[in-house]
Amino acid sequence: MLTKEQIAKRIAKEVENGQYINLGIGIPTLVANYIPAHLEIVLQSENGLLGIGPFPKESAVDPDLINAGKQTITLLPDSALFDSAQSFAMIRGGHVQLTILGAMEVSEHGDIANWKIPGKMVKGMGGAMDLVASAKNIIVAMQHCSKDGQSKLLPKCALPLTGIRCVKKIVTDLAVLEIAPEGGFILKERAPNVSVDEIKSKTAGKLIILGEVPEMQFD
Amino acid sequence: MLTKEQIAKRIAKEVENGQYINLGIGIPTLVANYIPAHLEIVLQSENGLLGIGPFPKESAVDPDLINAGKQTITLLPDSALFDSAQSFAMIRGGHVQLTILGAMEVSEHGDIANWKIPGKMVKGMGGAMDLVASAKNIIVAMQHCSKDGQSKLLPKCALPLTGIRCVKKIVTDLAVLEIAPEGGFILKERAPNVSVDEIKSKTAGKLIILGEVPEMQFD
Amino acid sequence: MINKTVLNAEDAVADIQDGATLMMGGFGLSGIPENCIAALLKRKIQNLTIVSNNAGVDDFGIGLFLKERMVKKMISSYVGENEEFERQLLNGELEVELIPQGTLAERIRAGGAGIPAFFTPAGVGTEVAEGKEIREFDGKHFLLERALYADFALVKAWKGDTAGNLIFKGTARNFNPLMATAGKITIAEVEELVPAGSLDPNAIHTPGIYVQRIFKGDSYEKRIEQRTVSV
Amino acid sequence: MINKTVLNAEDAVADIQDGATLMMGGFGLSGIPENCIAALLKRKIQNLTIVSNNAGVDDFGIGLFLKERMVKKMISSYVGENEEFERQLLNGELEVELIPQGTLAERIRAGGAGIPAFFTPAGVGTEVAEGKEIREFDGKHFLLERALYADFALVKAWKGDTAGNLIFKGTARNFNPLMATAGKITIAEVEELVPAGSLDPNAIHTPGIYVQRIFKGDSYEKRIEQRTVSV
Repeated sequence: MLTKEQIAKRIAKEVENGQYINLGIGIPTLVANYIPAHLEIVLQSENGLLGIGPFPKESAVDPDLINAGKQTITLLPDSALFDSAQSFAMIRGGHVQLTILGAMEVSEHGDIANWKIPGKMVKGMGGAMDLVASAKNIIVAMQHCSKDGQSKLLPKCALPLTGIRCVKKIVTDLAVLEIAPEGGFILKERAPNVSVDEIKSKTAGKLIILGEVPEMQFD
Repeated sequence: MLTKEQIAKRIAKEVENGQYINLGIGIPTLVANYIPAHLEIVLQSENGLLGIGPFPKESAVDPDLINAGKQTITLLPDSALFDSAQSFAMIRGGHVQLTILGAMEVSEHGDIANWKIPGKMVKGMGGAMDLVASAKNIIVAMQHCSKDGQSKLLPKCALPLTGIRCVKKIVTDLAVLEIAPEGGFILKERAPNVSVDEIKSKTAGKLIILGEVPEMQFD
Repeated sequence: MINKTVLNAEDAVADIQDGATLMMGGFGLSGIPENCIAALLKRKIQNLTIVSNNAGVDDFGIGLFLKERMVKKMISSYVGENEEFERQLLNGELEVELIPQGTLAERIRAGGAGIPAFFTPAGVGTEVAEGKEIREFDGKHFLLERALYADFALVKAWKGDTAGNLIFKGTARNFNPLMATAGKITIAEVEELVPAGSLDPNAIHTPGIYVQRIFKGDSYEKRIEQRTVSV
Repeated sequence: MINKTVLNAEDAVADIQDGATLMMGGFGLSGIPENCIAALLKRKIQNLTIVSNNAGVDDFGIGLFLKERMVKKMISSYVGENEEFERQLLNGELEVELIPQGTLAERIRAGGAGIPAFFTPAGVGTEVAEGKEIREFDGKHFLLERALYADFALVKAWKGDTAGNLIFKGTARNFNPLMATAGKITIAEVEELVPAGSLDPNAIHTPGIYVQRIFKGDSYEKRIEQRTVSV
């Protein structure tokens, strides 16, 4: 089973040179640490920034520079600032090419639920519904099962949806899976020392296995 | 009968302190010369400028500073520059409070035709359709009759329309008229030495005369 | 030149009445109109409908309005940082309308731009789509969303001039420029108020046409929610 | 950092093919992509659909494309400054679609912003409304208008950096920033090309995300249509 850092590291391999990328809170944020140095990419923050720099030194903290997680950040030489309408114009218009975000559930048709649990306080969807409805490539980073052992890869999401037919790929602590156009999770890679049978037993939705399933590589 | 300058001068009296105003090409442009100095107003140019300054000195001509008539202009201290989407956002959103423009025909319901003559080369409507569909107050500056003597104040426009039920007031070389809510041209003022009968004879649409019609005042 | 200057926050918000709809700029606590908030708190007006991306924290920003029971309804995209908010919501003392952040931004922009409605992909197939028209364009489905307007928009800028032209700083820009366009009355508070002619006309984010009142705000706290530093 | 720089106009437009739809920035002759126009003229490609507010004059700007019969269709708001244009139009050699200027601007902005359609008041009751859905909102009528897209957007900026961030100057901004968002490929020519980090990130008009190629243009003529001076 992968650690959160390993999930992030595996997702970083999906990043392509020249991409504009939006990273959600949690594991997706960690992905930034593993993007190979030779790739030139730009991170978008939906509160109005292209080119998210590292966290500031204590002496350089600026309350007027935060990311969408409300953390203090810095600018980079190629940064540009803009308002929220422009920010979501670039998201909705498909200019942000890759969105990586967490999920509570993903269905075998690529539906995603990640914003609301009935009975619990609802905090809001923030920008998630816009992001999943828009980006060409959407990768989910999550644990394969919930804390009580239930599969999060389902025939159909039980929780209120964030978006439909939008997820392209899922990287969990057990596997890399792609959504098949006709529905189903195509098992592309398994985590080191995780068997196909284990993944099968922990995937509630339709699992598609095409030949030998290689072990994940991280470099 | 008024000269073009006098029409402009009369229209200038309609301007209120603090207004944002768009002036069309022709007589409307002349209005700027007669706005009383004590009024603080801002002229909008739909190609992307608030605060149109005077024409430049020869030495200060800048090809990157033109008005919507493509004339070289200058900036003022309170000027702001923006793009065409922002420009029409402020027009469409009703932030430009007064639009003054020319017309070929106006109907007694406030319809206006000023962009196209069937059989003649069509140049396009430019921003006129957006302007007349949006501003709260729209004043037309025009000759009362066409060159061949036909009334331009009609029961119904014959030419292709620019907008419907939008004109609030008309200042011609003969009269000041307002559009009545139920239709009709209310004769508010007559030009010096022009009789009500003459205006009657030259107004094809319904003319509404409410009591004594005063002569125009220019100051 | 038109001069939009008012003396202070108290004067700027003096005519905001019970039941008003207010747009308030900011993302989290960044770029919020701190002085207008303080002035409204003193007046303790009630039944406000507030359009703001977030709802502040318990002891800062819009959270202070909640504590004083000034808010009837919040229209936001994310409200998760506030215990008093949660309490009032669970007790049915507060209405909340949650809107996807990009849809919220675009609805406000549409309100200012005279666009009464537009289609957007966000929320198709989710509960956000309930009761809304769904239409297909080029093989993809979209929701019809309406423009948002407010009686007053309260925005915070970095610099402003007496004509109402505004420049924002960093990510404190966020919803402020959009909201400035969608208020019947827009009140701008700025850190630096300069004479018209002092700002580069090419670098203005919000043209003065959208601003009815402007004043220099005092003693900005600019509280940070997640101070995150590197060593 | 991503570097969007290409050598020159010829390289930038090398893959534009016959039949392409091009958006071209500018208002009249102000802010037009002079170098891209020159490079395309050399290639004499044909059957172009051009989205541009105007159509240039007989011997400058898009007028030069018309002279070489490169244009199949113009989508514009005003085309009145060009005799060759008139001749081709009357002879049926050219298609023209005239669109209210604000609708043109908003349709382009919508194309870039992922908004497939929106309602606008411009053109209600006129021939522009023919065949379009009309809907009432709050007692007023509006037309449904669709987004516009292009294979290539050719824009002209004042300054740009290697990451594609752009700053425009004066009223030469006009349609350029909108079009930059709506091209599948956006090509920016600039008077000054500077290294990333040289522009104030707070003053950028077009973020680099919208620009795929950028180059420094040469010898801008910037022809003036109506030189009007005061004495």
